[in-house]
Amino acid sequence: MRSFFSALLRSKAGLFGWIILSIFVLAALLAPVLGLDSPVRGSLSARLDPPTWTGLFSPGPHPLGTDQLGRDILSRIIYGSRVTLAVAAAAVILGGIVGVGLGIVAGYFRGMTDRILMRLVDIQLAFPLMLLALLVVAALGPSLRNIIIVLALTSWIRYARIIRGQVLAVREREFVQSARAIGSGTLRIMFRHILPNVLTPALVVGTLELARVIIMDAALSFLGLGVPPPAPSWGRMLADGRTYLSTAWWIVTFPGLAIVLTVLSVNLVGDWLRDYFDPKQRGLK
Amino acid sequence: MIRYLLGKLAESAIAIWGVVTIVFFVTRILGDPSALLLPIGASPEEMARLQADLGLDQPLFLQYLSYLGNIATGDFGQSFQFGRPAMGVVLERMPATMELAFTALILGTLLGVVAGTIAALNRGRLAELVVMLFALLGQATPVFWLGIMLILFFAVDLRWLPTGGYGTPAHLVLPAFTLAVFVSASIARLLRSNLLDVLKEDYVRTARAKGLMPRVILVWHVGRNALIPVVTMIGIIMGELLGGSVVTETVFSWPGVGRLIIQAIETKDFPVIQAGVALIAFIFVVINFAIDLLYGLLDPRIRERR
Amino acid sequence: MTAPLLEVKNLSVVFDTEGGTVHAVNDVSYTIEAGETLGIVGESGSGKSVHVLAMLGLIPRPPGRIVSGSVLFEGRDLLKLSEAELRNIRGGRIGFVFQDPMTSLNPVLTVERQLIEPLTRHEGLSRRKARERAVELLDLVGIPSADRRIGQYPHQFSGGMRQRVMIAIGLACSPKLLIADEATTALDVTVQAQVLDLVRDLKKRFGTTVIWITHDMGVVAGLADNVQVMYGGRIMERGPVRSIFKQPHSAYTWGLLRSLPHGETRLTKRLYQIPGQPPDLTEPPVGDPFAPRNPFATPRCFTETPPLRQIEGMAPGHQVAAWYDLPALLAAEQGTER
Amino acid sequence: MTRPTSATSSADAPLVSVRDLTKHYGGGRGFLGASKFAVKAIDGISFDIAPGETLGLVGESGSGKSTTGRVVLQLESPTGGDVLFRGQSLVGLSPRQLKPFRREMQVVFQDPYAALNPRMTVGDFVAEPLIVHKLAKGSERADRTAELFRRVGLDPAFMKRYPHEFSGGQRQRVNIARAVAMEPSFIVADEPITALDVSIQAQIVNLFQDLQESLGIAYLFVAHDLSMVRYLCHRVAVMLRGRIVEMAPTEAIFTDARHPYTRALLSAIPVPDPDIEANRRHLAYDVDANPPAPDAALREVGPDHFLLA
Repeated sequence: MRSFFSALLRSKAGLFGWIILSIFVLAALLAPVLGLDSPVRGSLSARLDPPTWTGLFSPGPHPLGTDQLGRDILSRIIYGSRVTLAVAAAAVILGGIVGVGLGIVAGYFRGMTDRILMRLVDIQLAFPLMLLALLVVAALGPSLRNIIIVLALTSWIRYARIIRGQVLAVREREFVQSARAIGSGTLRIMFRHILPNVLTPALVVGTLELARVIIMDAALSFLGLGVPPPAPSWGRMLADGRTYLSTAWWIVTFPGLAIVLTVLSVNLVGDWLRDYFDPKQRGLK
Repeated sequence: MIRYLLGKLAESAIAIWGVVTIVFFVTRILGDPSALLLPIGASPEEMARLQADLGLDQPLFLQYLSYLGNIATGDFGQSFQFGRPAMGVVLERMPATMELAFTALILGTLLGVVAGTIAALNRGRLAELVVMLFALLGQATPVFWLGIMLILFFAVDLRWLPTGGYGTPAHLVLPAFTLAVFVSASIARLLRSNLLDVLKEDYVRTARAKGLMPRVILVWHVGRNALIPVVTMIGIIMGELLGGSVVTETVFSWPGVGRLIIQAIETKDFPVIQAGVALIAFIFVVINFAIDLLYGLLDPRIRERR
Repeated sequence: MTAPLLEVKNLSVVFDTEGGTVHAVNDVSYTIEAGETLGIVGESGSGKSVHVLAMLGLIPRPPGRIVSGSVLFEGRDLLKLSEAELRNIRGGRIGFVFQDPMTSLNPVLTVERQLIEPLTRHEGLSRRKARERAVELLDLVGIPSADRRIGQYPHQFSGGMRQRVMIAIGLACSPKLLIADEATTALDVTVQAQVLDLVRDLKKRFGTTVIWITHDMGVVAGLADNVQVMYGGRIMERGPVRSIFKQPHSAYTWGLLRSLPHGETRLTKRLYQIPGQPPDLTEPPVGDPFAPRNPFATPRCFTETPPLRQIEGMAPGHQVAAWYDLPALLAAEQGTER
Repeated sequence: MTRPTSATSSADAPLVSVRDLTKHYGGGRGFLGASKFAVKAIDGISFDIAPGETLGLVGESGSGKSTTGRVVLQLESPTGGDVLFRGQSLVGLSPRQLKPFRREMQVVFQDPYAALNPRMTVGDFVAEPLIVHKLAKGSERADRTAELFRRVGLDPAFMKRYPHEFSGGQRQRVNIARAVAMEPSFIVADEPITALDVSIQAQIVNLFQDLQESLGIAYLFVAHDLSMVRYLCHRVAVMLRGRIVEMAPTEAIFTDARHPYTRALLSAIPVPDPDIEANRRHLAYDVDANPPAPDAALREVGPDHFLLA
């Protein structure tokens, strides 16, 4: 654990990523106790108020301004992050469990199982993910649960492909052969020998997927196929704000910045994790 | 090589079959279009007649078979919305989509290759930092938000460029540049890390031990090997560009297939959805097939496998 | 007596890593005469390859760093040359053969391309001329139907044939010095024997000076005129091959030779084993690096680094870095056993 | 543990018998129905190993020697032929049926880096056989593991550490400790010293010998280093392209080799003696021109000395 923190302190980018991500997660968790305005109920008298600090006329204490219904944008961003982060995390974990599981099964048993699974992956890869997500959400209807399922559906393939490749390599490693030579059962080999050795790549894929899924979630909301209102969502805030582009720039600017910062910090954390776990990079720098 | 090609061709065919199958079943879940096509208050008999016309009264499996048979000839049925063959409607919109995607791809790839190379060759210097910062931000920025911001700045505030629409080169600038940022960010990052990896290879040391000029080493020994994974990346990016067209085209009011599909989903225009998605997937598969070919040309070891 | 072809003086190389500074090469000095074959023996981490790569600018910098020393080659200090000047020497005056012919040849370029590169670069040959010469070279290193095979890619050659291609590349510009780094380690024994025969033959025909870096005492015995044994980044012992093998004066050389079976069977005796583990070069031991594993070590071995000195009564050039007198100690030991 | 400690003559009941063993790779139907070429990694080989005996299996890369080791242990199933352990056939047994045999037959691999699970402490790794076969629990297991560490010359204090903290020689000791944890009567040692530094190789070779003397283990010692084979093995089998071309007691192989390939192999070993090397002639053997004949069989040409002809 000590080496974890000392390695973190040595990487400025990694540290930056962790800090930003922690701030977002904390804000999301603590949203109800932060004394924010309601994210769903606005006041019509406060419609399209500019951010306080711009020095323009702004009656209410709205640090990032208000939207067309007079709702506080900061509050909506923070409450929106609850939805976005929860949806993205759930989707990535769900996709990860399915993808890692199938990847291990395909890589370990090879043969027919592997061939069928990989064909399935190929088919899905031939389908641009955004189109797939769009179609399925349109078919199932945009509910919280369906969005998570759809995002997980676009996510499992990358895990499965990468983990399968890793397992194919690990299963040829001699310690796996050795485990078979002492008579270990299949489950023991999978859980004690293979799984621990593919968790690191799975974690790295997970962060990359988290970043991708956050953007895709926002894109679906932007198209009106995200988590339905009144729950605040970054993507819909962008879509709504487009109408007021020439009069109220803050409505689209700040939710977008929130997406960029979140995705950036997740990517930085992912890169850092990969470097941290890669023994080739450790020691030699 | 022939065997490699045949294998890839078979994989592509299976992929296309898979895609059209998914499209068929998913659109069936979307709902019954006959309710939308008839005026409110139509009688059940009229409804039944329409369903029979559309073949919707048959068992799902038979519908699927006739669907497969029809699309093999490019027939996706009549668009409910436009009353014309769906494929025709989609094909009309295709040039706009391809124009945008390819402009962005070419622009972004050039930019990404240059930036990635600069970053790798300037390890630890300011140039690397700048490129990596740009690349990280470019990857983290959703295309639709970047698009809106650029519209806000260049179209709304400065009024240099149109906010959206299609036709003149000026219309192409903002959307193409927006997508190119995303493309170049991915390519720059990948190429940089590939270059750094390849520079560590034994054969690069051999090339240096031969006293070759750095330019020769970079182009012949490093570049070619580092570009091979970038070629694969271009395939993935193409998928994102084509799939992402639904979003980009909405932002820039670009009259391509993406926007058409969104409209079709809103109006439950099944044939158009099916034709649009199938065509995009088909183009994507063809592009990936071309990329596999290129891959085989770049890497002699691939040609003999399989 | 003419000046030596290569003269290394006080060369030290370090690597800066997160775990600390690795002292890979420590104060190494030696000379090579023209026409000589020097075998440099050592195990991984002994500095045998690193110091040679370092003096020709072939280690990655950073993390590698040359701390001190000079390397005179044909009268010029290689360490003071610019990268451009070094480039003119590498591949031209000095040729290389690396360990693993699988990874040392570029997989996506034809053998022709890789073989004519040094010729067009250093000899200024036209592509056509260079190709003719390249075919001759492949012929020379014993690749059958060279004219046809030159257009193939490395993966289409067997391991031994690939290493012959590497040798052809190393010899392309008739270098004064050929450096072979574990050039036969990745090969099967029978293939190794063929490659060694080839090198011996080429040496005889062209009088090339060779540095042959290996961990295999047997290979050195058959190939080298002089041997240099390295351990922990230092030269432990060097001298004419016969003198070293017949009467080693470093406990490390002695231990290595004794730990190899010399055609005996198990029933005759137990193998001598060098105790302990190789040193950690982030904290190089004070004094003689081999001292912690040396049963003959004296207290001085742990405090003071022994200099390389000529051994009295041995062949000229037989030098050892040791504070103890190994033959005397061994004789005494045998005396007590009896 | 009282088992015969010295080599018994092969007239005794063999511990391991290999009969007409073959292993082909590929050869099935490929994608699109194209049939692929089969690679004959092992092409009909037979040998016996007596209790407490060391059989050296020598050959070059691609000769099938490592595959033989894995197939004998049923880590891969053979294409044809049989492997008998104490007279019982192992081929076709399910993993459950094989389990009792696993206690008796173990393996030590070439690469001590790949052979350890990087995510397991070496103590857990060595103790794993005891868990799998329910041989010891709790503190007894810890005690036995510590005893195993001492037996292979490692400090039991290292048990809590992870593989990356060890050098190559120490890792190979860990592997050996795991292999002997169940006190097997047979170990396949697949080039166990090839990847080690020269100054460490003798340590491991001596350890193998000590274990054989104290536990009476029989070894199938797969190697390409003939001088070590001469030192370690009672008998030697020379493999070429999946066939055994010659098999004989060690001294007979080294002094009276009959097969031209064996001779070529012997002439190629570098000897650490400049005087011998100076007058050496390497014999060449062109395998492509003279592959082992498909219809050839091993024939006895001297006492216990077999030649493919």
